[in-house]
Amino acid sequence: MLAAVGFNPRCCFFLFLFFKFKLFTMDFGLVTICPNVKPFFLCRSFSAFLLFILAGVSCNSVGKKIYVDLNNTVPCVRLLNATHQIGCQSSLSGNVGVLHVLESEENLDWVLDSGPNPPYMVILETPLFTRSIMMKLKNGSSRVAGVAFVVPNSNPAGGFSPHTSCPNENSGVYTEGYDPTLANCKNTVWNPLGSGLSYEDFDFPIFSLKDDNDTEVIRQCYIVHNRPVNGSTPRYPLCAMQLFSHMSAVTNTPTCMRRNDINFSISPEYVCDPLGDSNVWGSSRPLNNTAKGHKMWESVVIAAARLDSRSFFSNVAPGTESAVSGFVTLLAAAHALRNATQEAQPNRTILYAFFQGEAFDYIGSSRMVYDMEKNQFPLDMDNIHSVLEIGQVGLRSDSKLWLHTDPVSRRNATVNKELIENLQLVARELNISGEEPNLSQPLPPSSFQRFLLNRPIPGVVLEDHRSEFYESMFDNREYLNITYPPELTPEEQLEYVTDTAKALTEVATMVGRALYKQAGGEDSQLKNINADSQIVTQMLYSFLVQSNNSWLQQIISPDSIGHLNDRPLNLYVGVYQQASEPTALVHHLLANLTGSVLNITQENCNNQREDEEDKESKHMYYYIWSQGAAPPNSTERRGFCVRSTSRVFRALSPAFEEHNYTNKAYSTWTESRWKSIRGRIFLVASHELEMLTLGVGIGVLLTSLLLTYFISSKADILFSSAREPTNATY
Amino acid sequence: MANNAEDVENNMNQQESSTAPQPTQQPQEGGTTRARSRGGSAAGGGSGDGGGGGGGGGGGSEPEQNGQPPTAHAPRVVETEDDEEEELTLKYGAKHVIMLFVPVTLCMVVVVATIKSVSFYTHNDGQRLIYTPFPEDTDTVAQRALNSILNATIMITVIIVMTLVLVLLYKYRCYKVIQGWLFLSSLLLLFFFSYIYLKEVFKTYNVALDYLTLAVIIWNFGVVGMMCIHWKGPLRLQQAYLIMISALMALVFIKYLPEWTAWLILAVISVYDLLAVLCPKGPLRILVETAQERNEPIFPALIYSSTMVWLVNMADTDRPNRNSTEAASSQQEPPQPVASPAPSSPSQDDGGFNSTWVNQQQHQLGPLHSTEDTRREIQQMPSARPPAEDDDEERGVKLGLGDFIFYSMLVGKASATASGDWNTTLACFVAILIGLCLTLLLLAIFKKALPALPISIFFGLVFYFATDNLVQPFMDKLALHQFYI
Amino acid sequence: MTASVFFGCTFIAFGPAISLFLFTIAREPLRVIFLIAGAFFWLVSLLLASLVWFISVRISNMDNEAQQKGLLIFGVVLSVLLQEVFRFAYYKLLKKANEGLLALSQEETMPISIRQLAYVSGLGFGFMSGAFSVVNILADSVGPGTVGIHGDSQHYFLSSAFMTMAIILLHMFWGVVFFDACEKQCWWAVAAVVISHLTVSCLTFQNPEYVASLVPTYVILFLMGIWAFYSAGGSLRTLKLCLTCKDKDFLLANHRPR
Amino acid sequence: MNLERLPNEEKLSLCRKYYLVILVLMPLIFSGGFAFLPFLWLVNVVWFFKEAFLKPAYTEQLLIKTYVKRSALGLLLWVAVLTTWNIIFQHFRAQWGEVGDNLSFTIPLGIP
Repeated sequence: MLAAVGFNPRCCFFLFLFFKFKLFTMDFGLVTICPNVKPFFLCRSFSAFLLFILAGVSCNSVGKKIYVDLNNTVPCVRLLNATHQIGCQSSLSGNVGVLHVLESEENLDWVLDSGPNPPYMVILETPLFTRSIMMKLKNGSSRVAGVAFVVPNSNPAGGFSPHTSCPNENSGVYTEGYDPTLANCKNTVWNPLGSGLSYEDFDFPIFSLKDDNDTEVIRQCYIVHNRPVNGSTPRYPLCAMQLFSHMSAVTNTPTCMRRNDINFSISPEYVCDPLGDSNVWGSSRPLNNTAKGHKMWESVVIAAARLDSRSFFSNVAPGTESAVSGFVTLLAAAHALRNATQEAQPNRTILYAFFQGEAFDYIGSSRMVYDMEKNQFPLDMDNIHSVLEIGQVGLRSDSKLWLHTDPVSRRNATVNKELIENLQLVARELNISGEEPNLSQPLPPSSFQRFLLNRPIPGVVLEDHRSEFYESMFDNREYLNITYPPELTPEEQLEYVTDTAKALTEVATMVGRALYKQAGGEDSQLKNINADSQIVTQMLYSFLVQSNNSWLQQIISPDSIGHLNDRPLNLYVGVYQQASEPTALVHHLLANLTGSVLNITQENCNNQREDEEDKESKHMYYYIWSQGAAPPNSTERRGFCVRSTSRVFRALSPAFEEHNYTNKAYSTWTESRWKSIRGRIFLVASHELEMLTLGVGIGVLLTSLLLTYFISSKADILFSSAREPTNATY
Repeated sequence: MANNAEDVENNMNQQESSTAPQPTQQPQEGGTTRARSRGGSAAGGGSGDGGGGGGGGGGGSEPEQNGQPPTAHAPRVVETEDDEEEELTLKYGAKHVIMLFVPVTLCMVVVVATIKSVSFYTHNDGQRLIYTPFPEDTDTVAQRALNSILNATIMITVIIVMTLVLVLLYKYRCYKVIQGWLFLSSLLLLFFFSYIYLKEVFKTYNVALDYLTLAVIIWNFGVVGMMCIHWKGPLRLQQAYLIMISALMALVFIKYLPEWTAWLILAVISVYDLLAVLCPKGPLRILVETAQERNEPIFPALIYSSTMVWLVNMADTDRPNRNSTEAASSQQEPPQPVASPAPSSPSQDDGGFNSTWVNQQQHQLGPLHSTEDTRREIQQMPSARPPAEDDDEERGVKLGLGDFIFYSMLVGKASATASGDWNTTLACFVAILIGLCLTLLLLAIFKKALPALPISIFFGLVFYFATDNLVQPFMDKLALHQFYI
Repeated sequence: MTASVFFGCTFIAFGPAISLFLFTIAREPLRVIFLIAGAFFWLVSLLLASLVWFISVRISNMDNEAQQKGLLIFGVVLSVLLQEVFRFAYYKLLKKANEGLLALSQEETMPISIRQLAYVSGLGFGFMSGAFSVVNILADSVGPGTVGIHGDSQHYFLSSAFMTMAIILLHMFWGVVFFDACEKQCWWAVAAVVISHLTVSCLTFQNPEYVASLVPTYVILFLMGIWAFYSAGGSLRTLKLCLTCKDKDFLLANHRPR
Repeated sequence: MNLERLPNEEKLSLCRKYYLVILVLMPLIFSGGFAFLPFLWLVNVVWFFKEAFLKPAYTEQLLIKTYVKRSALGLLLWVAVLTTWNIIFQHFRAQWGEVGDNLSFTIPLGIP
């Protein structure tokens, strides 16, 4: 029957293959959008492939005897643009190096020259994480297996910014063609601290270790095994670390996008994904969203803020000052404007725009301008009256606020007069001094530059500084000195109004009034426009401490409850296929702060209609079902439907729409994919011991082979008695 | 086994033909008696040979030939017509068992090595066979169980239907259709699955491969494979191809069958096997009986046949040059078979002296291989040798590729799902081999077609679950404290 | 790089067993089968032992360290006893098979003698127990790391390999002595085998003091080897007979095939 | 087994047939090698090597020898060509850019 059973599967082959083919073709259709593989995802199933054939996943007790896995490691990943690759990468099977904790810069030559057992895995503290040291390590990378950076619990005194000193210099408006004197920050260096580390390409992995226990284990391991005692070389076994962060993409965006396209297979292998997400926008007066292109008799004042930030390590981008301060202010202002705009509608519409991916060559704003030109957006450039962008407004020294304008457009016309006057007027009422920088100073890096690139539009960028750009992992709430009294419970912290919240509330009020005035509202209303400090502090708490709090839980819709989590928000824009954290929250917040609550059923709400035969209002409004609060006696929440003009639209760089990855006009940033990101520490035995083991093994094998052969050939003599019993007994 | 049983009949014809070169159809019972008589004589020779082996203690590298032919021939001449089947069973059954152990082991090794190194075959990317439409990543266990049961049912029905179709085709002698079918399927298998396999291997080791080289590799692999399987080629090569085919198929099953479904299918198919072979109306039984009364082998493309099958056909032919070279090259003697002169049975499709000669060549290939000191060859040598001086009973160890596939599938699943634990894999391996032993023993006792899956798979399943859940934690604790038992 | 450790440990642990297999087992189909059967019997015994251990762990409370260790020791002892029981069962089975065989076969020589069976089955037991105790350790010895980050000795792999070699050879000797004792009906020898097996297992309780466990184990190995050598029919006379191996007594005793 | 039963001339005829078979089959396999099947040539060489060189001389052996030699030659040619091509490809794949990507069946990840 064997033969017969032999048939069965083989009989199936034919059929089976046929259907398989169907399956494949199906995949081809499906694979166009596929989420990036994030850390610790799939890593178990891939670890087998990373190790040697015999070394499976070391999850048994012996594996536990050998390895200590590091949790809470955050890698620096590889990003690519039209011409370069930046970031870090390990080898396919992980980089292994002997631990060395770098105490001082002089200590560096132990790693680079004198150390007896390279390669080394360098553990860095904050003060040593500087460009010079990293460059030395990079150049000596034959002796450097990787770098682990221990995140301190308090921010460095001097400040730290891995971004370039002139952010987004090539994608802004100030090019040689626009004004040679202003190009490339000749005039003003916006980020003097900027070391440009984020834009270097390292061929070894760089991880940041957050967990204190892990770092403690590492230190102990180093002190016990590796520390050279007064110059004597440490003795084996040494403590070593292995870091896996193998990146799939390489060279630049055109290469990796090409490789994305040409691979057709059963299991398609994608190497990189474009950066991007969704912009959020809303308007003080409903605009027909289905009728794209120019709107007659429509003139809008755009109030813009950026939603994203970045840092050297992916997934650690608090961006408190660089982003949160701005969009929280704008949200508060929008909330303050809700009643005023509903009671006395100004003759211009105010459009709140929150741009994503601005840190990477203005992805969001360039997409909005692109859509306006291509008539993909409900408005076009002619509808824009003026732009007011709220930049970093969190840190106001002696209550100054700087109104940056574009010197070039200011030169040829009086475009900005009105707006500046409005701003300064309302500012004076709130005794905020809205100062103008000297006329030769260009705009700071801001989304407004992308509008200027298209045409000279009146616009002002609000900043709390004259020239300070800050974008790093230390841009956290401590930097914005938001501190809560220690004894408060989370609920109380949520309500606790900090000084920063007060300050931001002032700015929000001012922005709101300025916008209202700019929109042509009459001054009598201005008094009623006041931002709510409670809302501001709640938003700050949600974005900077934890978004998973009772307030947001009421506002968020049930299906996007997953966006809430218990840590500070990560403002890294991430890849386009994956929603980044702030977008959904800001969308819901804008809806709730500017919209109005309707009394309609949930499924009507989810179907974007007010009642069963309502076909129209979905063009004008967007409906969100908020899950609301649970009444004290019961557990299930009582939801409500919010009608608002708050919508999202894609923030994907136009370069990926046109499949033109080489032109400099648009952002071409992509993020590489990876299989597994992890790190572990263990001891490595001396080479001598290993060779000894091998030698002993071979010796044993050979001796036993010889003896056995010899004896088995002599067996009948040796065990001559062996035969007789055999015959005798039987 | 079926074929083994059937081979007993075939032997009759060989016997017949040994006296009269023309193959003649033989009434079963007459044949049987003769066969047993030959068995007796063989037993004598074999036992003598065994004793010699025992005494010699496996004399290392020098060819066995030197010691053996005398001890082998002497008793054979003396005693002729005794009837000891069990003895025969034990001695030649043993050889048969080994001759099956080696390829089965090889197939499992290939599968397990792939599973452990190429993550593609363990990583579930959501694709499923069309036969198993129900996903297993459900939230509730009950749902999962239900889905897996449904999947298994569908799979089994497909297999049953396929078998029925094939049996009908065979019964009504549409050989062309069957041959075409098999040809097509093995074509797809050899080209397409090897293509996938190659791709995944190269991806795993992150090596670039260009289409030209790929085309050359696949084309050569496939075409030579088709030649060896459906036309003629060195027997070792044919066996290697059969093993590879089964390994590829097993790997595909391992990847695309969800876990529970796979275990369930293994269990069910062995039961189905039992029924299909032992029931008087079982399809496989019908097939085998038809094949026997038509005195044909079941399609060579489907069966792993050990060296023996051909030996008799070619044995005589090289006798002369054996004589001539006896003094000259004792090195090439082991393969030189000495057997009854019997033209090939008419059944062999590529029969005539071609097959004869194929194996002749094959057989001379023997030492070439065995000089390279891989364990496999050393093991295979003796199993290949005895026919050299023994006779017909040596032939007829055949194992369907289906058993290869399901054995390897079980071991592969074990090594894939048991979280990098090697004990489970080992246990399943030993259990399956033991099951195979018992099956062969039973076969030799009952002398009728027996299913090979049930015992092995039953042992395999029992030992998989037992080892994975009971033994593995125990051994893990022991390893932690370095206790030894 | 640590592939060297892997191969070294593999050769140490399985070198003797493999060479014995190649030279004395591999060529005899019957012996291969009995080898695997022996392995199977060992496997079944381990299965029963771990079943009992598992149940006892389930009913005990998990977090009590001392109790868990006690249970583990109990499991070890139990599995040793079970192994010997199954050795006896295997012996009985082989006797049956062989007698049946003998009754049938006319000639005086057996296809395989009881001594060969003893050796083969002992090696089978040894193979399986060695493989089960060390194969996962070997798999881990490949990775970049070595044991010791939690303060364990870094000679873990080496000592495990040597221990495994001892266990494999010991099983072989035990098999020979055991079967011979059963043949001769002298039960004290059987008891000695069981006791020595228990001793060896209990010696490993004091790991990671490897000296304290390995040295006595190898002494026992040596003694058992000599005993097995005699019970297999070897003697000083035969030693002298094969002149060339005068100087190799010790090793001879260690690696006595069949 | 016992060949005494077998008359000598029968042996001879059988063995002649058998060499004839070789002479029928070898050219087939050999010419098959021309269909981009160097593997067939390898099979030919390994398979008939003993036949051609290790066996005592007989009439047909000369022909067999020539076939074996030719097969070996073709095989070597193929090996040489393939190795050179692969060396070239591995070395220049990165420079060739798009062409290189289109030529490659598997593209290694993370390295240019």
